[in-house]
Amino acid sequence: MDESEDVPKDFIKLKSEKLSVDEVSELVISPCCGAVSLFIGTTRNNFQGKKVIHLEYEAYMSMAETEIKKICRDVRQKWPSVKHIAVHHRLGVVPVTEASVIIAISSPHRAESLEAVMYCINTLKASVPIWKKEIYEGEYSWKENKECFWTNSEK
Amino acid sequence: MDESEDVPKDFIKLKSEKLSVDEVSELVISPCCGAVSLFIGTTRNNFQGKKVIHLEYEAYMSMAETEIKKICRDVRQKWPSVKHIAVHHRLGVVPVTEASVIIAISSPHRAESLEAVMYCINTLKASVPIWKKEIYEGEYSWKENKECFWTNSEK
Amino acid sequence: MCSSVAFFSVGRAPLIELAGLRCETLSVPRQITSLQLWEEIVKIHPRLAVIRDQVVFAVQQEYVLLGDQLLVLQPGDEVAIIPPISGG
Amino acid sequence: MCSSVAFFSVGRAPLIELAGLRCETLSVPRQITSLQLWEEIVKIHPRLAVIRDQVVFAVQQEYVLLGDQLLVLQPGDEVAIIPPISGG
Repeated sequence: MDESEDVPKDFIKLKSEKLSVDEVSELVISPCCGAVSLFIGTTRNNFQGKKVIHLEYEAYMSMAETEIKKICRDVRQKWPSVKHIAVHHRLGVVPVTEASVIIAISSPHRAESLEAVMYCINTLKASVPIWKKEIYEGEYSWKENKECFWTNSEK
Repeated sequence: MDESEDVPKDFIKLKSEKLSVDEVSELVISPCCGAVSLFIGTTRNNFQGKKVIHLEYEAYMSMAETEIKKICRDVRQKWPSVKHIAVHHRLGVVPVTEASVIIAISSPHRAESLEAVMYCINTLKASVPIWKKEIYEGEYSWKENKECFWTNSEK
Repeated sequence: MCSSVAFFSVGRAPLIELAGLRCETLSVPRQITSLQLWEEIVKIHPRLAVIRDQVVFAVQQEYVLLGDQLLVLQPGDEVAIIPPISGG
Repeated sequence: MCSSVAFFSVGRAPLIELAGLRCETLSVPRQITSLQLWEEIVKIHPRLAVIRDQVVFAVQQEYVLLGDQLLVLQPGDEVAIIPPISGG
């Protein structure tokens, strides 16, 4: 691939199929970049001592995509050398140990992609309209990110 | 898997075969962790305007493994909640866009794994006896990490 | 002047379960603060009152906090009631 | 007292190419500073002198900077000359 052809791209996807780390990392790899950083959010098997059966995610789809695009725009302003950004979020049922979100970012050098991934997941949790229901044995609970920007409970 | 069985593990490998992001991330995923962070170092196609054909890595094998184990130990001291750590480094020829190193770390919450991955790659570059030769058209150059702790040139 | 806006809660999230609310239309003044709009909605769905501090609006998919901000609504505008998020 | 140590440069890296050096044994005092050890090696391989500021030792796979640090060597100890690293 000619370097000049490798224009920065954002890959945003909300889907109910299983997420693939290989797929997401391949999306952002670029011949002019030496670094790819990733964050994978996975379903934990417990919450405050309660056994978690699985998670269920739902989204305000169109707005969630818009908000993720805004995050990508912010990332490019803060770290102009960032090349590609991929954000895949799973919806519906997510079993324990499977990924609910994968974020991958490439950059020529590593500091930018590492910092950008951290910013990206923090901001996603604060501003993207997606909801998670934790299913326990015989009960469930709608979760609330402590980062949610209008409640920002930092509980 | 029972959470109590999932004792913290270090997965360290130096090998000449292609590295797999899926494989390395699977190694560290844990049912009691909600976060996996990864760093992938990939071969860039250029260095200061010169076209890079490929890289060649070699290691002082036994000592490199020892030094990576030390890094794992440091990580666990600094971030005690870290669960699994995987560090795979490729040796021999690494073509452009392929991974030379993949680091993956899991933790219950994301801040620890993100910070630990950053520490891990920074320290690896400073202290693990591995060498990289960049092959250009008709010439080559042995590289030198600016992080190398005894030269620490920060050029 | 009046403007008819569609308001709805997204997700089956807490709101739906609290008020059985999915999607409705409501006629409101074309210029109205976000807090006044909230109060109009609460008149119809009093059970929502308790989550006043938990929610924000998304007007045409842009976040708007409940407060003195003046909204200028067009007929057909989409107003979503957004409970605390938990993506990621 | 003398101790015979194996010293070598790891990798085909700069060192090998500079001095054609791979692995040799050398008899040195059992107690010797790391800088003195370096000087013993340079006596045999004068071309190494120019990279004095670039290298460190690994004695039994532990880094040792060239300087006043006293080494207590056992016969057969492994001393590697380590050029600047570039892993990752």
